[in-house]
Amino acid sequence: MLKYTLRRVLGMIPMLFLVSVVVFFLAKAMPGDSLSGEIDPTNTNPEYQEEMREKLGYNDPVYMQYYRWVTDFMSGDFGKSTRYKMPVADLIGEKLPNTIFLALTSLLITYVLAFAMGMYSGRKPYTLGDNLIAGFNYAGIAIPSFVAGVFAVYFFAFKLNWFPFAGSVDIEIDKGTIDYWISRIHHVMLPAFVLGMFSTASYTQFLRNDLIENSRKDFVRTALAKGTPMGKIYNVHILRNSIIPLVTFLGFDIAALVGGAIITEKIFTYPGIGLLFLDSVNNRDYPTVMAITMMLSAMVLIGNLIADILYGIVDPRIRLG
Amino acid sequence: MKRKSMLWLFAMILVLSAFLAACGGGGSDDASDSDSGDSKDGEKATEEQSGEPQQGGTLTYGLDATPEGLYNWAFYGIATDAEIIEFFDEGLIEYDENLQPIPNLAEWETEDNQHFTFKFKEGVKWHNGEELTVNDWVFALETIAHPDYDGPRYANVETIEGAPAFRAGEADSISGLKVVDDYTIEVTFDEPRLNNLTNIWSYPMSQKEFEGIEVADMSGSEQVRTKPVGLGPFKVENVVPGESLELVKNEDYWNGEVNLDKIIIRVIDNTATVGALQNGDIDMISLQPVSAPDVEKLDNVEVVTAPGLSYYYVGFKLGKFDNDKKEIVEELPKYQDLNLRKAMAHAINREEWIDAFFFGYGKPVNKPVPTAHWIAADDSEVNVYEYDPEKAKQLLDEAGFVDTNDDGFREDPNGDEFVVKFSHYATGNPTFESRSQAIAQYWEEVGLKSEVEMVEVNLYYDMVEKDDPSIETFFGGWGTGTDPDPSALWKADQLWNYPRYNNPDADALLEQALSVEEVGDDQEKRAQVYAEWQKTVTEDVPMIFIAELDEIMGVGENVGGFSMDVSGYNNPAEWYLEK
Amino acid sequence: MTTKELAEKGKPGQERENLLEVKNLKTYYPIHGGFFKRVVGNVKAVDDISFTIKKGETMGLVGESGCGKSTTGRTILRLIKPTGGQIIFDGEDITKISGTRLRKARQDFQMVFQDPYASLNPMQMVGDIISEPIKNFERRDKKELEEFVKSLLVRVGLPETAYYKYAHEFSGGQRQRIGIARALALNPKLIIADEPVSALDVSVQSQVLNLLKDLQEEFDLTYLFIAHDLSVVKHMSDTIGVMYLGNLVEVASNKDLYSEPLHPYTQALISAIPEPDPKLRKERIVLQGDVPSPANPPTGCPFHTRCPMAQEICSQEKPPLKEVRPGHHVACVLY
Amino acid sequence: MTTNAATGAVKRTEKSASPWAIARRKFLRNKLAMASTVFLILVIILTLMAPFLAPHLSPIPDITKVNISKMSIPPNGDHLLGTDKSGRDVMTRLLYGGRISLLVGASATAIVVVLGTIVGSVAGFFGGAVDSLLMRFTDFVLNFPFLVFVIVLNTILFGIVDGLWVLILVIGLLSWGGVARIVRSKVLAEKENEYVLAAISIGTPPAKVIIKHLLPNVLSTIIVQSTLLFASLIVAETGLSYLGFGVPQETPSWGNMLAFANEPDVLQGKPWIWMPPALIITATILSINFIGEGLKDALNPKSQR
Repeated sequence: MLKYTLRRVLGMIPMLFLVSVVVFFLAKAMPGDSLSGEIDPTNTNPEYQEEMREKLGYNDPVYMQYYRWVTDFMSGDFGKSTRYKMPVADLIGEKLPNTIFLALTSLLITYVLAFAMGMYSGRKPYTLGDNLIAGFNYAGIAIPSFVAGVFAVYFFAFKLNWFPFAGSVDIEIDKGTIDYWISRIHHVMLPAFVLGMFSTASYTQFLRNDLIENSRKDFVRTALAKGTPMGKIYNVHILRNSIIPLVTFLGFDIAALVGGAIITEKIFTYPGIGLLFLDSVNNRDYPTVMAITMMLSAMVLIGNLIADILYGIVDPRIRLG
Repeated sequence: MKRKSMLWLFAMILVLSAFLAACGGGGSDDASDSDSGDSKDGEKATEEQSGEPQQGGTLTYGLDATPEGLYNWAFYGIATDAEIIEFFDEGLIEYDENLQPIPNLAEWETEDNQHFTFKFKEGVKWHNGEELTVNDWVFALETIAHPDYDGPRYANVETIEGAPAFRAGEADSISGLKVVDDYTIEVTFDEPRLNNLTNIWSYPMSQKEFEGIEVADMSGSEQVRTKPVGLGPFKVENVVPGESLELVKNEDYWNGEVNLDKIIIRVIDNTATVGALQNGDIDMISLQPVSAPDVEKLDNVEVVTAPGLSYYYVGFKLGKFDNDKKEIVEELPKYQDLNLRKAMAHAINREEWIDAFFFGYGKPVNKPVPTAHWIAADDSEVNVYEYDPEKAKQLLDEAGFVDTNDDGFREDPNGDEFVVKFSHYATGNPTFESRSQAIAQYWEEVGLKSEVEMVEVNLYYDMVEKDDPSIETFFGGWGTGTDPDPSALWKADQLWNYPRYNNPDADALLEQALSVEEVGDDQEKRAQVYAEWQKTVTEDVPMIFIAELDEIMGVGENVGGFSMDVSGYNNPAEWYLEK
Repeated sequence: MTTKELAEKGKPGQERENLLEVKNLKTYYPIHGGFFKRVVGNVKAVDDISFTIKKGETMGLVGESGCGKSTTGRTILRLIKPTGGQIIFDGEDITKISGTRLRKARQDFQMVFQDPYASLNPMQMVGDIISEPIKNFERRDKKELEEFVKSLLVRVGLPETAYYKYAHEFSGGQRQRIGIARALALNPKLIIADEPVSALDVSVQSQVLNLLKDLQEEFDLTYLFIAHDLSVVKHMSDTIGVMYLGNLVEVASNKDLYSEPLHPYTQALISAIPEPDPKLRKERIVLQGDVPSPANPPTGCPFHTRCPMAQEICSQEKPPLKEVRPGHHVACVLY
Repeated sequence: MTTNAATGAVKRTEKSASPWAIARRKFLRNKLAMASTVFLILVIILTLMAPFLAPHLSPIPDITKVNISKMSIPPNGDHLLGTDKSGRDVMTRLLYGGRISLLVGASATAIVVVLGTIVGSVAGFFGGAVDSLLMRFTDFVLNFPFLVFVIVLNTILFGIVDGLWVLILVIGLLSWGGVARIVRSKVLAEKENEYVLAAISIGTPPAKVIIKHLLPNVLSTIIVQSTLLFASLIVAETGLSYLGFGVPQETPSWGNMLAFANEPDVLQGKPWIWMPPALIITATILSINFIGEGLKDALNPKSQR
């Protein structure tokens, strides 16, 4: 297993290299000059501009520029944001905790809800409750997250006033207190739910079908014949079999959250990486765009890796593949 | 105390960054939130609501765009940041409701508009407890003139004698700055100018606070980003980047007692503005015209307006500019016909358009200077192009633009198909498309076939600036500052003269207005020269002046002591909350 | 071409020449492993075998499953790339040819597959399945082609209407007839039948075998008939080769092999053939142990681990296949 | 199915049911899927007929003209769904917008299916180095954070190519990875069947083997995949347009219509502007998903329905 993991990790290197090449050339191809942010915009003197181009190395051959960017990048220097005038690493560091908090809450909500609803539906299939849950699932899978987000803001934040409509925390509360965390959780609930809605629906569905399928298997009949109560059979025997594949989805979740966060953060004005990314694209803040793109690509790779490893643990056959 | 003393250059950048902020904040935004100034208006201020200011309380101030977090006058880039700095820092000079400079932290004297003596107030303290001295100002000027300085303000220091040498590294200090004592300094400019005073950078920086920080690292330092200090009525207590700030009362404020205990500044999405005001989540916010009608319907909020200092226009590309030679090198033929331009101006129903897209929070502007500005000419002194489609048609007929092939649209005088191409910048805001479409429709109504092209905003200004051939007529906005000199936008040798307007007579008038010999200190005379220039421009129609917009604030009923005019709102120290 | 014309081409009774010569054929599958998935070893599925088949004759190839007989068949058809050795078909060396030339060459050798369920495309009509080989090589009038295919169907014992049906509507035996018709469509010289009846019910097996026999006479076909037990090949083959672990351990004429099996492995196989007459009893040789893994074959004689007559030398030296009687080859130290 | 076909085969004389016909029968019996199909077809027909329907539905059928006098009118007799902030009839725009959204979804799906099928089947069929190379490339494409790259690419290509086609191309070129993988694994599995070997042995050229033998047998998977893909690519278009990185603003699309929800006065005060597109998007996606489920069931030979 270790060897497999190690090989997969090494396999990520060329992939990241390719992504970095693409990201770099995309940034080069972006309209406008990727350097214009670093040059005093009020100084239109061509000599000054030329001097700055030279100074910033934009006159070097492309591969030299790429090499410089990659080596800087690997040593943790992601460049300086042209919009915020601060190191991109710090900028990302500022927003990343928010996004991680959002993602973790979303995962938590997803799994708790999926388990609760999936268990119920799986144990009592074709009842009213099951049908209601099925209805929710269809909605969850079909309603695009941005539509759901807009509706959620409209109803829960404006009409019902249950949740705040923007931000990640109430500024007046001191950091570190319980209230502070309660405020953060209060702010993150709505976006996290919308972000996790799709996964919640698909996992519920998956768990339900798996439970129903497993409950027809021989080992269940054996247990029943031995006089084990049905409740215990579900909790001990069936669930254990059904949970395992569900856990392996975790890795794919990471990849999915990456993309989802952009839209969700935008709708809820939640100051995380996604919002920073949109902001940077709009403002031509290339160093930030490049760094975030690289980071998100790496996260997708890592997510897939985790998915594969979890899968390998659960199903040893695929290790050879 | 009045807000701000920004200059032409800033103002323009601000207008531009306001577009950017618009897409960042994801909303409908225009130059309307450019902070370049506001003006006196008949609208009621909140003072009349009650008598005595009350002490204490927390006021929540909303922002509908995300600040970049550069909380220092020397480094900030966008209007939103300036709106925040305004609460906790101030400058040496302020402007009155006629946009004339008045002393704030310092007084000045000059004989010749070249040599100035500034005397600072004594006993004014920074938030960190240090006393303000002239050295803090020198420090600010030298920071901006430093070669490593990465902000956009050098133009405001450049005119001080010796500043270019300092920037080039040839001198250790700026020779034009002579410190007499802690409170007195003599400043010498490279030449006498009428606008030397309004042009110079007037914000000190706490030298003590920035001790040991290289100029190159300043913009990223916590002294700028999270723990800024200032001289204003409030102190920055806490910053949650991109989201909110907490400001507390400055007990040692030099200019009177501060009423409020605390101001919370919160960033909210502009879709939430109305709801947030209604629920009392925020007490005050600068409104976009689109939200104002809904806010007016609220019982607990009042809408306060003041004329703004920015205007919208439709420009004609008349030539091509060579940035190396600094001159207009080529004349573009398509819109050279003066009658065509006049007809296109007469075709637009500006009142209707402003009502539809700005909900009445603005009015038609007839000259290249907002009406609230003191150099603005009276409408009777300039050529006004009222909405008059019949006149437009007549002018077009005279110019030879007639429909020769009966397709319902006019052909050009040679009988070739004539299509007006109108470009507008695009952000996420869907109304941009409809408002530009509306303008094109006005032209179609007088028989000119028109098409609209929406261009991504960053690309748009790039294309306009570089005279891209696909830009023919274009939508734009300029914010003007307190400095009346419009040279940077209008002279034939300026990059930002986007229409490539080339009239030596107009340029001569602009030069005359600034000349110490001819005009001197006579503001009256100066205004007259500018009026003459404005008449010349309106006769030539290089652009159709569309609208000047109001500055709009939504202010809770419980907020007192607030007023607003063309130069901005009053000192936040005077604001209070009714219990 | 009609079936009649096809039939006239073969001229039986003369001294027959070699149609297929296999010389030192080797087919290895690489084993990947280790950190960087290098090749760490080989599965020697076919390890150096040689034999010849004469025109119009049938050679049976027998061995337990996994001994490499199917691989041999597929390698000869060049469906698998040989690792070494030579395949000479009708005087032409086809070991190395590829691309279009290989495709052209395939007209002359065809295969009947083991699994009649998997070997017919479920999405094609039977008519399309059988006409496909012809369409691959020549343009024919649609009507004419349909007639020809229908005649083939009738020839293999199916109704003409089968033309318009899909494979899933037929039984295993019928499907195998379809497979045979497809193999016949190009009028090949050699047909390799890879356990054509092992997946069928016993009652149907003989029908199919008889059909194959009839067709051989009618079209002068040459067969390489692969089977996993000797009972089936007995009725079909002129010569028989016995394979064990990728090696040919004995090759002899049908008569010789059954009357006088030489290799201990062959003897064991023959002893396992059920006798039709229950009164006849014979000693059954039961082999001990399992077939070793072809990835890690034993040294020396591959059979020594299970051989009841193994000697010390058997584990050290691999005996070559040698002709101990006229036409009877065996690879064993005993001879 | 395989019992005693000797008699069965003779009895049936007419052309017999192909596997497709069987699937069609199963699908027609699936009520939810059928209802969804009817709905989707209705939506498609209505959007295609937009130019003919518009004059009957609204006094202002022109979708580009701005009507200053008729801005933001709530639903009424003249305007069934009201008008938007440009004074354009919401109903009319919904129809025209559907054309664009469905066009983008369908075209991008076509690109994705073609690319994914080619790459997946070539990799699966040939195996070896070709497979490794193609699959590494597929992984590479799959590992792009989709939304990020669409946004970046769309920004770069803006103004170079017509906006709508930029979007279609970009979405298409970045989304084929999943299909390629699935097709490959199906081809790998299908390749094990002897009929493929049989096809090679009768001299069928590789391209023909893939097209005539492998693809028809993995087609059911491709069809189900492309249905779901169609839904998710419509979501991609509308989502990107909502964010302002999609279809050019002057072209009505469901996403662009929904983008009005970004307007301060619309989300709370003028729900008739943003709710219709939000609902039609959801309904369309839902119906496509149901159709996909139905197809999956129908094309699965094991399912008994």
